[in-house]
Amino acid sequence: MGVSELLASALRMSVPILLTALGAVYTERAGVVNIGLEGMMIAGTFWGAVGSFYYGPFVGVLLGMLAGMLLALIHAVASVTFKINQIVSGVAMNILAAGLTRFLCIQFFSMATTSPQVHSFKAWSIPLLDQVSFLKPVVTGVSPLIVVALLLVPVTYYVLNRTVFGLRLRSVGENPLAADTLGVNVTLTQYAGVLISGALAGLAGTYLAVEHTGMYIEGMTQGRGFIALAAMIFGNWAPVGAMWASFLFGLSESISFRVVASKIPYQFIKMIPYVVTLVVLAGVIRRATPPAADGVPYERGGE
Amino acid sequence: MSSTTGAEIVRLEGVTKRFPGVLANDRVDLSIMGGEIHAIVGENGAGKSTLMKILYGLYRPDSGTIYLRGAKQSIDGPGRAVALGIGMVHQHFMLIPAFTVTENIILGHEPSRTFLNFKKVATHIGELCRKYGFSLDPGAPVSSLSVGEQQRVEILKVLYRGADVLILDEPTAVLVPQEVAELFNNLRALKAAGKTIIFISHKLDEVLEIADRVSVLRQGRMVGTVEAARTDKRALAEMMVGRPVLFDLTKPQVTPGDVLLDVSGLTVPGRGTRPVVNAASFKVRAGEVYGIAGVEGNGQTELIEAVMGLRKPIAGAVHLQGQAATGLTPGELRRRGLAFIPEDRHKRGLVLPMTIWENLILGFHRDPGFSKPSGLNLKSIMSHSNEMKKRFDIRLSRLENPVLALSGGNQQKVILAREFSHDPRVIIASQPSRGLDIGATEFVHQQILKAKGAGKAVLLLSADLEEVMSLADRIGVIYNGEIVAELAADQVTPQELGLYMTGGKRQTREGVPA
Amino acid sequence: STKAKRPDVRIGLVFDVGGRGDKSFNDSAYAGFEKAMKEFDPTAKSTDKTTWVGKYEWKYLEPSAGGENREQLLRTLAEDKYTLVFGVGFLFTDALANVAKAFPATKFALIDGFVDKLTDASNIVCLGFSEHEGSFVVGAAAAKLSKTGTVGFVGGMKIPLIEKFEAGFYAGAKYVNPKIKVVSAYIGTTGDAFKDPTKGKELALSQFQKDKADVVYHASGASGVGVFQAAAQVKKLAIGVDSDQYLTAGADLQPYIATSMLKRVDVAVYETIKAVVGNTFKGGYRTFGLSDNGVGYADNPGIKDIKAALDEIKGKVAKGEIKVPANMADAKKFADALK
Amino acid sequence: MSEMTTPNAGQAPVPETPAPSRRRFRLLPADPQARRFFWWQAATPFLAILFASFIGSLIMLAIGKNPFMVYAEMFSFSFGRIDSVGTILFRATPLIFAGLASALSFRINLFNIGVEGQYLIGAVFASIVGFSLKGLPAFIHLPLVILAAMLGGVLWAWLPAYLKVKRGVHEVISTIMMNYVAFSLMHWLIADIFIDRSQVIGAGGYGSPRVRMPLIEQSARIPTMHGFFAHFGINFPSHVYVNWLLFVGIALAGVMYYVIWRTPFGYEIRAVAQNPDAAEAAGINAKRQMFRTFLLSGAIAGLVGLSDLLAYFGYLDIDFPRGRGFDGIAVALLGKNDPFGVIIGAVLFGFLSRGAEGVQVFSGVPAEVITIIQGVMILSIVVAYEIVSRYIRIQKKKEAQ
Ligand SMILES: Nc1ncnc2c1ncn2[C@@H]1O[C@H](COP(=O)(O)OP(=O)(O)OP(=O)(O)O)[C@@H](O)[C@H]1O
Ligand SMILES: Nc1ncnc2c1ncn2[C@@H]1O[C@H](COP(=O)(O)OP(=O)(O)OP(=O)(O)O)[C@@H](O)[C@H]1O
Ligand SMILES: [Mg+2]
Ligand SMILES: [Mg+2]
Repeated sequence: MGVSELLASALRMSVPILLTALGAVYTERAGVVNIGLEGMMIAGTFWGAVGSFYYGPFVGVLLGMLAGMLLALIHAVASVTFKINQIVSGVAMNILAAGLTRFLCIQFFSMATTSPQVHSFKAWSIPLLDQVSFLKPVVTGVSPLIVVALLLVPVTYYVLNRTVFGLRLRSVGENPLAADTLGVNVTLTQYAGVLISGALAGLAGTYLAVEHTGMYIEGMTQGRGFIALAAMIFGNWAPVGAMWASFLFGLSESISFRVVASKIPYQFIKMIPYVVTLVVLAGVIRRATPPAADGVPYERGGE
Repeated sequence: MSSTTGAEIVRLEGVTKRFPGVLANDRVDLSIMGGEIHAIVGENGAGKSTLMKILYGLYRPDSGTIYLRGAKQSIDGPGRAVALGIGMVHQHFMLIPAFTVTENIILGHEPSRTFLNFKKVATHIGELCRKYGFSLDPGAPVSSLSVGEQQRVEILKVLYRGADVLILDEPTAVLVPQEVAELFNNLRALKAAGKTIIFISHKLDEVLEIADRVSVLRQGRMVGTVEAARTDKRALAEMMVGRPVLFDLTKPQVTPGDVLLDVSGLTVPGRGTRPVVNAASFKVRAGEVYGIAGVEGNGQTELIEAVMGLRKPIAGAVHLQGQAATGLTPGELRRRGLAFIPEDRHKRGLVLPMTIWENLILGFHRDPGFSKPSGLNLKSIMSHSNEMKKRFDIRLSRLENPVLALSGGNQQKVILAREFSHDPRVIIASQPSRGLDIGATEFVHQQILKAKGAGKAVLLLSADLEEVMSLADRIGVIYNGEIVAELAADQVTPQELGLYMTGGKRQTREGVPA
Repeated sequence: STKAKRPDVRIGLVFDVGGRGDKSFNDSAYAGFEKAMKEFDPTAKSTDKTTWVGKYEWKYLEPSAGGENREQLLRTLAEDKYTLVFGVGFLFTDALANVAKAFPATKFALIDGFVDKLTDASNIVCLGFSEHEGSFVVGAAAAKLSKTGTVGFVGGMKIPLIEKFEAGFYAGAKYVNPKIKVVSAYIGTTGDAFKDPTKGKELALSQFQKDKADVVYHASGASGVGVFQAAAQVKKLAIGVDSDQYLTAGADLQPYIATSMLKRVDVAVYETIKAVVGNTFKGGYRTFGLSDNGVGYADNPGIKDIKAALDEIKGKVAKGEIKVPANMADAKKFADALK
Repeated sequence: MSEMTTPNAGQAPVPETPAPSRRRFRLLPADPQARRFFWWQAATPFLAILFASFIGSLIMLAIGKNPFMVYAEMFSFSFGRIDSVGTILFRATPLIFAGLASALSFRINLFNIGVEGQYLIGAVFASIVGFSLKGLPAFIHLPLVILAAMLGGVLWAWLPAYLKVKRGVHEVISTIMMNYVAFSLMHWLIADIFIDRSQVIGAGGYGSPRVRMPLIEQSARIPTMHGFFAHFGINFPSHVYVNWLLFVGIALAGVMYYVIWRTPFGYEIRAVAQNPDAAEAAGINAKRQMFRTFLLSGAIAGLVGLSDLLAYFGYLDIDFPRGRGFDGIAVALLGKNDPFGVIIGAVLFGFLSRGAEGVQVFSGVPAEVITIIQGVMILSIVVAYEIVSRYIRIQKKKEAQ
């Protein structure tokens, strides 16, 4: 009984990480490092709440994704078109997002740090599965966005490996020069990758605000954008791997809620996801193979 | 497609392309007939690649016209070239190692705009393979293929796009002889199917073997086009260089002294199971130039990196001036009198954005002469730099300029100046004249011989047989990571050397010093 | 700066990190501020979103996200000749003491904090609350509402101030049912803990599901929204804090909010402004407890049936018949004495 | 393999756009072309600041404020009052250290995003040494505290540096993780281990003991610079906390400049940054140099918190200011990784934060508008540098023909 509730909690905690990690897969497979995902997630929390407050959760999702994409667009312009360092641009995105949301929150809600309560989606119960008592906590009262996030895993896999867009996206991340000479529009493809990552990070933020909490609160992402990057790396730049990694991080987070009574100081429990990330990076990353041109701005030779 | 056979298919008129400081192509005219194999030769930097990149739309010419099948064309990008039936295989493969053969082939030219249907594509690729006698597994990742197979993928890529005109830029430079033979078989099959092939190579024997006609470029200009059947190597070489070749360098007569560099049984692991360098052994004495000849990709790079401490050998030993030097860092080796002229000066030799004077002291910046306890001794560095500038005739405007502002030859002189100025005992020179023009090349050669005359031991690696034969006293031939022969330079013919280099012949074990 | 004629009485208020909209502490302070403004200066017009000018001038400020400019903000208000300046929260303690020394003509009110050696003549008044007393009553309510025999407490930041809530709640629950189990958890050790509803929700869910609690009391600022959501999700009960959270919650959450422990920061703010306006300001210390309705509990539908019992307990505490412990050590002793 | 996720591996590092015109012997380049380019590059930050202010103006217009009035208020509040000037310098002090720490790591092409965590741990170390050693004279105690802070920074930089060099873990991810671990560790140390238990609740249950470490001994406090400035007729009021760490920061910038441009150590940093392969072949141990530079960056980062800790609060509590590390990144970018540029950037940020208070109180413009301006400024500055250097490249190409 406790186990299945723990799983349900882990699932809830891993969804924002998973969505953002999937976004990170898109952008990094296109060769653009997007450390601004945290900021895009923050934008998603705020705009998701705004949209949902005024027009309901569907508009919330739409606005949240658009806000993430808008920041992603700035990142793409800076790092793809102007070829400035992608980390620098990403850091700037994070600062910008934090300042903007605080400012806009005051403008929209006359409050600096929170929105009023907003509308959420109607929770779902997965038919049939909700009859199994062990699974009950996991499959009842499920946010539709959780289902969407889980569906996006095979979708992403399919898009990357079975579509023309995916092939081109990957080629640009592996060898943009080759892709360019073969007629792939490197700039456009990288923009697409970055924008998708922004949309998914925005969706992740929307999930946090609209579905998980029911309101926007400043700083509610709590660094999950960075954890998502780590999950993507841990997951070897692939959607299914990212899913398991996200679940691991979600699980470690939800375990941290449940061992409060233990003797381990609370602060150490809070460290778990970050320490897990470090351990995983130190031990596992050597097996991992990032796209060959990841993080390297592509500059056409010659002219 | 065979309709074009025999008629002129490509015509370039007055093509000019200028790069900063270089006239890469100077009013070049060229005519290619349909269905022929047309070779283009010329020295490094003659403008061959530039001309082909213009035809393929990678560069826009500054002036000049391109005609295809008689019609004037403006080729503004590779996409346009492909649409016109032109395909290009670069010397440096444009492949994505992480992708499968099929993915590499269809990229940018997918059969549908949305979803990938690998089954359908696979049959198409299978047909192409059968037609031209290629053997390839379409599902294999390219990273698992041999160099020859990778090249076949490149050619398939071009064919898949329906090219009639195939440009191959130095396709054989990276191939072992068997692979060259197989490539030539493929090319003949293509020609038989009516394809036109433009073939760039530095290897005149190959050119004469496979080409119908040969065009020669020299310093950006078209010298002329000849029928392969009506010319020979010597004539071609003379056209390329503009004067009789094999200029005689007067090797100073020096009696070899002590063994200064002793490499024994050096083995370096490769990516697969086979080591890239397999028990390589040789000795270089004072006052001697020891050449290592070999087709590129036979382990030379790894061998030198292992000697230099840049790569870890799994077996074997290096002795420098009689002392064990295996596993020392490059810094320690340099302090013990080893100098290093790397094969890729941009990668290993220079820090391009840093100034010329800074590059002139790279690695010696902690020498007491250049650094005081309080920091760099700029006064002595500047006077040293000025001296080097004079001694090595480095043409520069200001020592404070970044070294990337220099021409290739002068960049190489910066490296020579740096490496020779500290009175090394042993010099490792890897492809020292690569990419240099004739003047700079001669300067480099003179410096090497001067070092020999001064009693230094020189280890020379070069892909250029003439260079090795004219500079070295003894030549070790490397093939497949092994030193397969060791020969006296004045007692060997290029033909014999070539045979060793291509694995056609090897000395018995006793011939190789243990 | 150079504005022409400015009102003689100017009231300034600096929020704590979290600012307006936390639905508890800061909002409560704002409510008192607004109430005073409406009552004493009904014609005041907003010049921007944070300043009103009428007979008097009213302004509130929010510190930077890290809160390190608290002192600068207090000082700028004092320099600008504000009559009364509030520091909302005990984190203002040092800053407010410093600034007050430099501006003897300005009056300062410090909520929840303690500055040493104040007298009636001081220009600082410390406004304190007997949160443990209010928490005691809602603890009793929780015990009466609980069917499982387990109730929960979710604290925000793990600091002695919040422990005061926990101690009162614990003692109150044990007072009603000495056998009751009280589980408790804290969200964090930083100010962020007051704005982390994600964690608030998961902690509460854990208490509801794993520990079988059926009433959970939170003292965690904005994080409490998560606690309410958890209650709604599992259809159990939650108890709010600081202000009447039933009123500000959405309709979907209201059925699950049994009551709230009221910490009448609004009353304290209002009373202090009233004193300044009426020229009766006195420095020193002022405590708001059950007896003067400075703390209390909200009369929500969820406690309709037990209201009489709660009022009785409240009366006992107010009269001093029950001495409510203010820290956990004392609370344990209190519970042991009941056995 | 180990370098696989390094951004712009093998490329000229972006924070340090190859600026051949940077002169070290004369103030200005000798030849006219280089001099022209020098001025263009010098002008870029100002263009970017203008652009960011323009965006800020749009936002102010959107909320119905007159941007000219707001900027005027900002300037008069910041420079029209002596205490504002002092406050700007005080706010700049930690940013100088943070900027120098970031700039140093950027110089060798590493992204130390972990300045944040490193300075918090540095502050923890400094605090412990500051309150636990008693009875020492200031000239011993203070240096010990400073050393402890540096040690803390180094310690926190060590793991990411090690992971980078030995395991190829990208330093950006690892330092971000280290930041989170640092927050938690610091809070544990303050709340559970070193909490000052001597604090009392006021009689009648007033207030709450703060979650903080014990007060730092007077012998470890940094004196203010008021006496020094008084010599120049500048009399800062007592609520200004400008202290000698400002001087230390400026001196450190000078030292860093010298080290980078005039010593073998700095030479190696630059060589490794621009071409690690060539540096390696020339006998420089690139990884060791990266490792050392990263630790050094951590050591400087350790100093970031001292100005607040030793000159202002006098104790370390759980609300100790955060975010200085991220501001430091911005300051380093603004200053183009030049130590003196960092000082200018830090003062600019000090001005923005002080000005934000002014406009917040007197113009009713939310302070966040200023944060947005900061974010836009970072972005526009890097973009402006890129555009200008690209323009220069094109010009050079043209003129070379
Ligand atoms: N992108 C470029 N920018 C500047 N100069 C270039 C560029 N490409 C080539 N060059 C210069 O143009 C000249 C012709 O180069 P090109 O590559 O065409 O020679 P090549 O005949 O192919 O030589 P190789 O035998 O070495 O391949 C050389 O001097 C070279 O340095
Ligand atoms: N961007 C460039 N700027 C200056 N010189 C260049 C540039 N690109 C290439 N070169 C020079 O051009 C010469 C030829 O370059 P390289 O062999 O790499 O290319 P290529 O000859 O065009 O290609 P391929 O290998 O297909 O023949 C080299 O000497 C190189 O230094
Ligand atoms: Mg070429
Ligand atoms: Mg070439």
